[in-house]
Amino acid sequence: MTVAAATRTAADRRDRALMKGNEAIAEAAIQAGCDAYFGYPITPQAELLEWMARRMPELGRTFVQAESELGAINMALGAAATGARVMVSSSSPGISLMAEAMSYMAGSETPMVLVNVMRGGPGLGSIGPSQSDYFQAVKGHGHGDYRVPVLAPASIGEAVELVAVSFELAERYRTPVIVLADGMLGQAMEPVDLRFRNPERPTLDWVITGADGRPPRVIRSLHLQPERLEEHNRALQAKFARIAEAEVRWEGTALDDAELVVVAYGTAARVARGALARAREEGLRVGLLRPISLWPFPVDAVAELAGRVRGMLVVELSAGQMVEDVRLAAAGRCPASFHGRTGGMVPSPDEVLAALREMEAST
Amino acid sequence: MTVAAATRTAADRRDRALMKGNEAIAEAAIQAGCDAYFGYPITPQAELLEWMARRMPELGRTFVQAESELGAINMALGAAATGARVMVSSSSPGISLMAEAMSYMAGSETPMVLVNVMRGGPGLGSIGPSQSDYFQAVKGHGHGDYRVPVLAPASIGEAVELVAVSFELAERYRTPVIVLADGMLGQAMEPVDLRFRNPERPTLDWVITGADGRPPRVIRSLHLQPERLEEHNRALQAKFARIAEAEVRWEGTALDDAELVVVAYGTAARVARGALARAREEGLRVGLLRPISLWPFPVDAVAELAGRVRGMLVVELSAGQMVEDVRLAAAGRCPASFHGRTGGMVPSPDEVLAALREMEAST
Amino acid sequence: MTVAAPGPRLVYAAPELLTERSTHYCPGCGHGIVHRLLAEVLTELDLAPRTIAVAPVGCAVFAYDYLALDWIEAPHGRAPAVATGVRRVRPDAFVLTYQGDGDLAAIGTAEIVHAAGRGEPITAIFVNNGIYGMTGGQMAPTTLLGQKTTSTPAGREASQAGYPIPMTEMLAVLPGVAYAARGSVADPPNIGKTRAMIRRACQAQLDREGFAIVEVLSNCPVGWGMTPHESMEHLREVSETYPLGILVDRRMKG
Amino acid sequence: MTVAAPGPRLVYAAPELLTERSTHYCPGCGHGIVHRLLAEVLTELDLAPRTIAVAPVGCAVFAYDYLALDWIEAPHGRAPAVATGVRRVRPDAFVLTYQGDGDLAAIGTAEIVHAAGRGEPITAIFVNNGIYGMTGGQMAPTTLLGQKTTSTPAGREASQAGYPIPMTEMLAVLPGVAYAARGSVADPPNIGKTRAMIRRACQAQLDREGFAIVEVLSNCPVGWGMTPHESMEHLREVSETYPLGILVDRRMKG
Amino acid sequence: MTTLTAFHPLEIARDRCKGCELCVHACPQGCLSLDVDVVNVLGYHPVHLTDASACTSCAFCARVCPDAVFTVYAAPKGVGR
Amino acid sequence: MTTLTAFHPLEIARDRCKGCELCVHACPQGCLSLDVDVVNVLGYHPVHLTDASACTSCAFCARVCPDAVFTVYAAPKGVGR
Amino acid sequence: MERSIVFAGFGGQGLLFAGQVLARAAIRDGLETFWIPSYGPEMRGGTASCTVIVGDAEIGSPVVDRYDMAVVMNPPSLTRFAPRLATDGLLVVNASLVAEPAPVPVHEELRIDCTRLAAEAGDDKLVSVVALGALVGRTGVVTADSVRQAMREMVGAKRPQALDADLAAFDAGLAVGAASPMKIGA
Amino acid sequence: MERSIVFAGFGGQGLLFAGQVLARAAIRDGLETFWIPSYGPEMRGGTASCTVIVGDAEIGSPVVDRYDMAVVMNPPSLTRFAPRLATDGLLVVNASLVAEPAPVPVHEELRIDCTRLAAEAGDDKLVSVVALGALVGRTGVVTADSVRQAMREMVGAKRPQALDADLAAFDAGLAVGAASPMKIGA
Ligand SMILES: Cc1ncc(C[n+]2csc(CCOP(=O)(O)OP(=O)(O)O)c2C)c(N)n1
Ligand SMILES: Cc1ncc(C[n+]2csc(CCOP(=O)(O)OP(=O)(O)O)c2C)c(N)n1
Ligand code: SF4
Ligand code: SF4
Ligand code: SF4
Ligand code: SF4
Ligand code: SF4
Ligand code: SF4
Ligand SMILES: [Mg+2]
Ligand SMILES: [Mg+2]
Repeated sequence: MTVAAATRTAADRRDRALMKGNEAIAEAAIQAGCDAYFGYPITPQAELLEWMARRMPELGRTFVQAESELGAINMALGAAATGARVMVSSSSPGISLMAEAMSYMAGSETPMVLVNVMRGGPGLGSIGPSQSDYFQAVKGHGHGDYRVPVLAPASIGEAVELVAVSFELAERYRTPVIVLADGMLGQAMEPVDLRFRNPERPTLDWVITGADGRPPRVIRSLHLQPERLEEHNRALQAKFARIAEAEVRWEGTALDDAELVVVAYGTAARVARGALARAREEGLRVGLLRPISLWPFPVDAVAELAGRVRGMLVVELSAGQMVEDVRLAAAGRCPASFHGRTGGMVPSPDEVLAALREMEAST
Repeated sequence: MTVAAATRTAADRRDRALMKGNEAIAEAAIQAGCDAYFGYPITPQAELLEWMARRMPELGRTFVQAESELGAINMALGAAATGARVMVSSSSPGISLMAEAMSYMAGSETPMVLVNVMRGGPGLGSIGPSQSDYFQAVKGHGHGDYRVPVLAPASIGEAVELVAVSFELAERYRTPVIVLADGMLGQAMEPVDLRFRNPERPTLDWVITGADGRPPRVIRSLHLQPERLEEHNRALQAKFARIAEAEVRWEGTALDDAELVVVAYGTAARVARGALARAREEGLRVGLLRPISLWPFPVDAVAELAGRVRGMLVVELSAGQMVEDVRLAAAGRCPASFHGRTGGMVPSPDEVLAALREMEAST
Repeated sequence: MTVAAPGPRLVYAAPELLTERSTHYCPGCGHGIVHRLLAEVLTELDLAPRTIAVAPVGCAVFAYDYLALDWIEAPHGRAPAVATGVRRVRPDAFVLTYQGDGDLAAIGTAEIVHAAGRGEPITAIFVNNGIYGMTGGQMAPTTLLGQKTTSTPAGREASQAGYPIPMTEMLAVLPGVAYAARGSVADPPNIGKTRAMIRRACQAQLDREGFAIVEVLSNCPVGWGMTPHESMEHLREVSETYPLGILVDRRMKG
Repeated sequence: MTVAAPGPRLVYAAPELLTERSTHYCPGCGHGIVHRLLAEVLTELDLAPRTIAVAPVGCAVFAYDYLALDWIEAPHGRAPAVATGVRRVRPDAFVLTYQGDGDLAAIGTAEIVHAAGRGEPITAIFVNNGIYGMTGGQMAPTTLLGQKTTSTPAGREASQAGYPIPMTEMLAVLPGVAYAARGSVADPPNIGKTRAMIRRACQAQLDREGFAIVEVLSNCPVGWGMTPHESMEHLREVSETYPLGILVDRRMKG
Repeated sequence: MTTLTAFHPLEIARDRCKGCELCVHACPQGCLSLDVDVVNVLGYHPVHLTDASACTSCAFCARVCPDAVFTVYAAPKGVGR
Repeated sequence: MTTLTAFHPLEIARDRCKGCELCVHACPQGCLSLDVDVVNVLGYHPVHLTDASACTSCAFCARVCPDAVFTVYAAPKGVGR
Repeated sequence: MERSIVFAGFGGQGLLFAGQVLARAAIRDGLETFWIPSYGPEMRGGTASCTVIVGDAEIGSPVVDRYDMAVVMNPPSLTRFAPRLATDGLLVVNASLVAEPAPVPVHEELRIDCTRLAAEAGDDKLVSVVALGALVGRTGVVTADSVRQAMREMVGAKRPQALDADLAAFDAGLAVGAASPMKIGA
Repeated sequence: MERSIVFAGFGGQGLLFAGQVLARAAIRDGLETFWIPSYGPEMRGGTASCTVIVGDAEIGSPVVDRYDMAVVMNPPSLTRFAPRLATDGLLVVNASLVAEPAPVPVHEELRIDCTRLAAEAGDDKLVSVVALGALVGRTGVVTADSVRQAMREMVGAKRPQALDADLAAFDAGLAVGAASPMKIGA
């Protein structure tokens, strides 16, 4: 994103379209070659579904408004098993309903891009922006040992790029990938560069197409013999290790001389960026580490910083979730405090600045 | 459990019944005054449902085999909202389907005891014992910021006791509580002391009974105003902090002079106990820390130990989940390595012993 | 013959069960009419003090602000399961569910079918406005063929988006269903008939006949892109796909 | 007149589509019969090379080991949704679902109703043995009244456990359903009729008439506590609750 | 005439009215309309009775109103319209 | 008689048989039964044809068998039974 | 430098549209921008608002502590947003509906009879477009040409017959904004 | 001290029952115990097994590396469990179905014609009860009286008519176990 922004000419900038986050994500998926979309209405992601409802049939591709989120993700499982590029989107309560199928897809290694435009929870909650599904996305959604890549855009332009990346990762690693956005990103409009990316299609030698002239194939997650299932789990864990090795993404701002580091992703990171500028003006040596891949988490980057800064401030639109991963990576080498807002509330840069001043005073 | 075992007379021991874990849990719930049970068949917890199917109607109480796990937990939500003591049980894939409702119940503060007799995952997996739903239980199951107490018995006798504790916690804190068992515990038989506990019934001033002569009540989780929802979240977080303060449960074995500590819960802890005896015979100064409450996690106990032992070995029937909480609590003060089996496989004491020897050599 | 001149006679007053609070519903929305009918019937039968009502996720989620009853908010589509839980542990309660068509006929299909299949003595109010009102006017399973919604911008086309689901006809097949009927809020006569249906559906529960459901054809002027009056007129067309009347009344049979 | 003496004439051979592998099904289980019928029909219509089949969670989850087709394993109850996904992106495929009664009529109610409601051109095989075979013989929505199962130890009683759900009758109400029929595996004549139904249900997909379903009344000797032969005899009683025959055939109408 | 105007067949809770005009269309006597000179607390032009003498107290307006705006009275016996 | 015994109407894949006896009950000629002297690889007594000459090749056995055990042949023309 | 503008009023006043026109115009000017509505279809009726941020580099925080400009189209919005103006902020008030003075002192205030000007332009609903014109006329936060281009793109395509009124309404506001005498405080 | 016993054979041989009788008897003896089947209704037919651990203190690991005793009722179980016996382990073999020698040397082996003894006791299906009798007779891991009491509790309640055969089968095995000459190795 930053690279793209840097190399953008003035004319390029004028050519950009103003797009709503939900719609830009949908269009980015279409341009990335998404063959099929399955969804169910929910605020604040409804426009994503509506965009797909209009565009996909126009292009002769598949759009289905399913009977429920369970229906949607299982349709995606079916379509993806045949090798189609599929996207599903929803918001927090709807995503919760997909836990079982996510575990099945991770277990049967079925690619998919799932967009969660997070809203305030728990329960029916509110429709305001939130980041309180972090744990769910990176750790405990479905049952069993599995991980899926989770990418968190901080702007609509970045969301567009990460959608393309997600399709790539999904196919490369045969895995569901989550794009973790929030209501703010979904509802906002920003300039979007319309030169979308359409990732190359790798040959998929596992897809279900009918056993015509080749031995039958099965997409499954059942391995009733524990020995077999353990073997399968070992292979999955090896894949997760490969992803953890190769697919860490993050962005650093003003880290070189930083004494305090804000760690934040998505909308919270943008707020933090606002605070950062003001903090620097005040003479606070503050930097920003923005994880883009939440899983794999930028463990090494956090660990390295933890060894040389005075403290970290984790800012989230939650009661404190990613902060656990930050502390885990920091492993006690520096303190990590937390500032969060919940329920659809978004912290202001001033709030973050105040928290930074407090840290500066206490560390 | 250990206390009870110690004070048990020979006659008491002879009087115990031999019960299957699933059935003992069901009977313990009945004896604890469970008014209503809702479930759906799944291996390896089917006997729990079957026991309830026979016993509850006998006692004039409620048993419903729901149309699905979604049905079951939402029936529980309804019954619990009226003040009934309710239990729901399932195994991994079925538990995944309950994520949305769990978030609703946590959000609307509805008490319930949920039993997960874990099996191998991900997906349909196997029916062998597993502990790979740890993350789900303690962190990311449903959307939004919430936590529920999670209790992990290591024997059938302890399961019986923890069922009573769970009902107590559920009502005291108006929260769902998870009893996290595994297929081994569910399918095994052990002697069970039939003197069950029936926790006192607190007065519940929030229950839905019909607005007869008092203002109407609403059980809800929707708070459309972010400010209101944030306020609600603050209250929830304060409650979670109270629970974290008051309800930590764990058991230590041979920790006083320990140089290496095994951290394990449930079935894995029993295996570790077997290894412990052999390790001590070999002269290894090994102790065992067995978390009983997985949330709240025994952070202080782990932290204290981390400051005085050479290393920790976390043993799980998973690819490594609780190990993150151990490392988080240890905060770098001692290394924590991991030994796990997956897919329905259970490590043997010899395996754990080998891992301990390796640690002894390397730390 | 009259000794004292009588004062004006009260012909109609809204039941006190309706709270003072003005609703968040759009002008002319049928939910308000159905709320009022419910309030009237519950008052008439003196059921309010022992009513436990279950609210849907949909525009009517706020029903608890407008009807002074004890309410439980169910997750989207699960009201019949929540009500089953209540029913089983509260034999003396009057148990009521209120659901929209997205809630009942889409995500909640399994729950309504099985509550009906079990013959739970519950009274279900099913407000079918052929659209997802709350989320911005997307297609519902009940949307008419050809109808434009935000998720069928070219009009619902069966080969893409399936056929309208006659939910109550489907439920009427089940032996657990004691009473199933479809009314509408199109005009005063239909509103009167719908009221009678709701009353009968409540009585079915009181008499423990089984599951009772009243589907109410309602409008969503905003979602349909019509004035309230146009939307009410349009209900005539809607009732060609969803004919009005009593589909099952087991009391009639025996 | 005969010049050369002819060799023995082949009357019946199991189709090659059935793998060599011996099934894990209990002795006398109807799943094996239904598998064979499917293999016969798919062979007859030469559909195997383009068939994409969706397996249930239930005893038949291992169908993929016995029918040499491409299979996708669906989560419990979701086969119709999985099949819809396949259907939409693979217009040339022959799409088949295979489900038990717990899978289809309990947890999967919403998915089957809506796949049928959309009129997805899919052929659904619904093996109704009135019980949850795989998990140890608990009640299914289709269990007969009075029937003892591990979760209705005193026999299914409607006020506690609801009524048997006539799933196919319910689906037959939906306009998206082109063909719906109920057969059984009780004896050779019924097996023959069921085979014809399956064939017709496949043809309905090939002709893009809409959704097609064949419910097959089957047995579960282990779950029912009967010998295989007794269980087959018992199917006569079962078909009093679930009458055999064609419920819908839209081709007949027009 | 004085006695007639003294009787009001309708009580209209104007601050609940959303100006949807369902009652306007439902009134068989055509004696209701929106009062375009008034904006109520909800921001709508509320309904008013344009001709009390035409009103038959049939309560159709009350039956269709989604916002429970109306209370309807019949003329006391002996009071003409 | 030699020609008759040379013709075998059934091929029985005995190692697939689970001894469920569905075929035994279905055979209109009553010419199938379990061979109690044999235990197959699955641990069952497999079915056998007790009277080949009674078999009419009706294939009822094959139609009811859940385990695809039978292949059925009709006698070639001119070969009696 | 970033500048933040809030548009607030009743649901039907076209505020979200005016904000989008402004954001699009910013892009046409080669600037960066961010538009966010107070969303929530669940909250029917009542007030609506949107915030637009315009800047020359990528927009940082989408959350605004203090607005540089506020366009308030009804009384509740005045009450709500006047106190959130920056110390050197500009307040544009729809005088057709708002008679009250600002509840707090504001640096600069522009009161426009939006309904009348909109009606004169051909459609009395275009009140927010008039206000946008005034805002642009006064501040030059974006160029008038870019606004016109943005409106052509947004309106022209779908409802060409409506475009003229929109342009006229904008120009009417623009003229007032450019000419109107500054009124300090209240 | 803990002792572990595995019972293994075909599904219908009553192995889980025999294991449960043993576990119950242990309780009646005032001991601790743990019983675990190889569960899985999904795997129909085939072999079944259960493990019983008996000890004087709370049972530690439910997972057994090496069994102290193995009761094998069919050929596959012999192959599977003989190699998992402890060096001083005892192997009880159902000679009625198993003719093969153990695939590895075993410390002590007891071969019993379970079917015949069971038939003589009144029900030829009670093969595992006979084997249990032999095991108890040889090792005294629990007392015979406790076993009888356990059977009375388990069988007596539900099928009193079957109890006599069970007791007789047990006693027949018990006698053989107590008397049978030790046979070392194979
Ligand atoms: C699990 C879940 N999925 C989706 C939603 C979003 N949602 C809220 S209301 C609604 C549907 C409303 O439609 P309907 O039931 O017809 O009620 P109406 O508003 O039309 O009265 C949906 C899909 C949600 N809250 N939860
Ligand atoms: C979500 C979930 N719930 C429950 C189960 C357990 N389960 C496996 S199969 C089955 C039902 C089987 O019954 P049916 O569909 O009738 O098939 P049958 O075995 O009788 O052929 C159940 C409940 C599961 N695997 N997943
Ligand atoms: S959106 Fe439709 S259903 Fe919802 S309140 Fe408005 S008119 Fe009624
Ligand atoms: S349990 Fe029943 S359905 Fe399953 S294989 Fe056995 S007989 Fe068939
Ligand atoms: S009561 Fe009847 S006549 Fe009178 S205003 Fe109402 S609808 Fe019209
Ligand atoms: S129907 Fe009710 S809300 Fe609508 S205009 Fe008439 S009085 Fe007002
Ligand atoms: S072919 Fe017919 S007659 Fe011959 S064995 Fe089979 S069933 Fe009997
Ligand atoms: S029907 Fe098949 S499996 Fe059953 S006994 Fe006959 S041959 Fe064997
Ligand atoms: Mg609706
Ligand atoms: Mg079944």
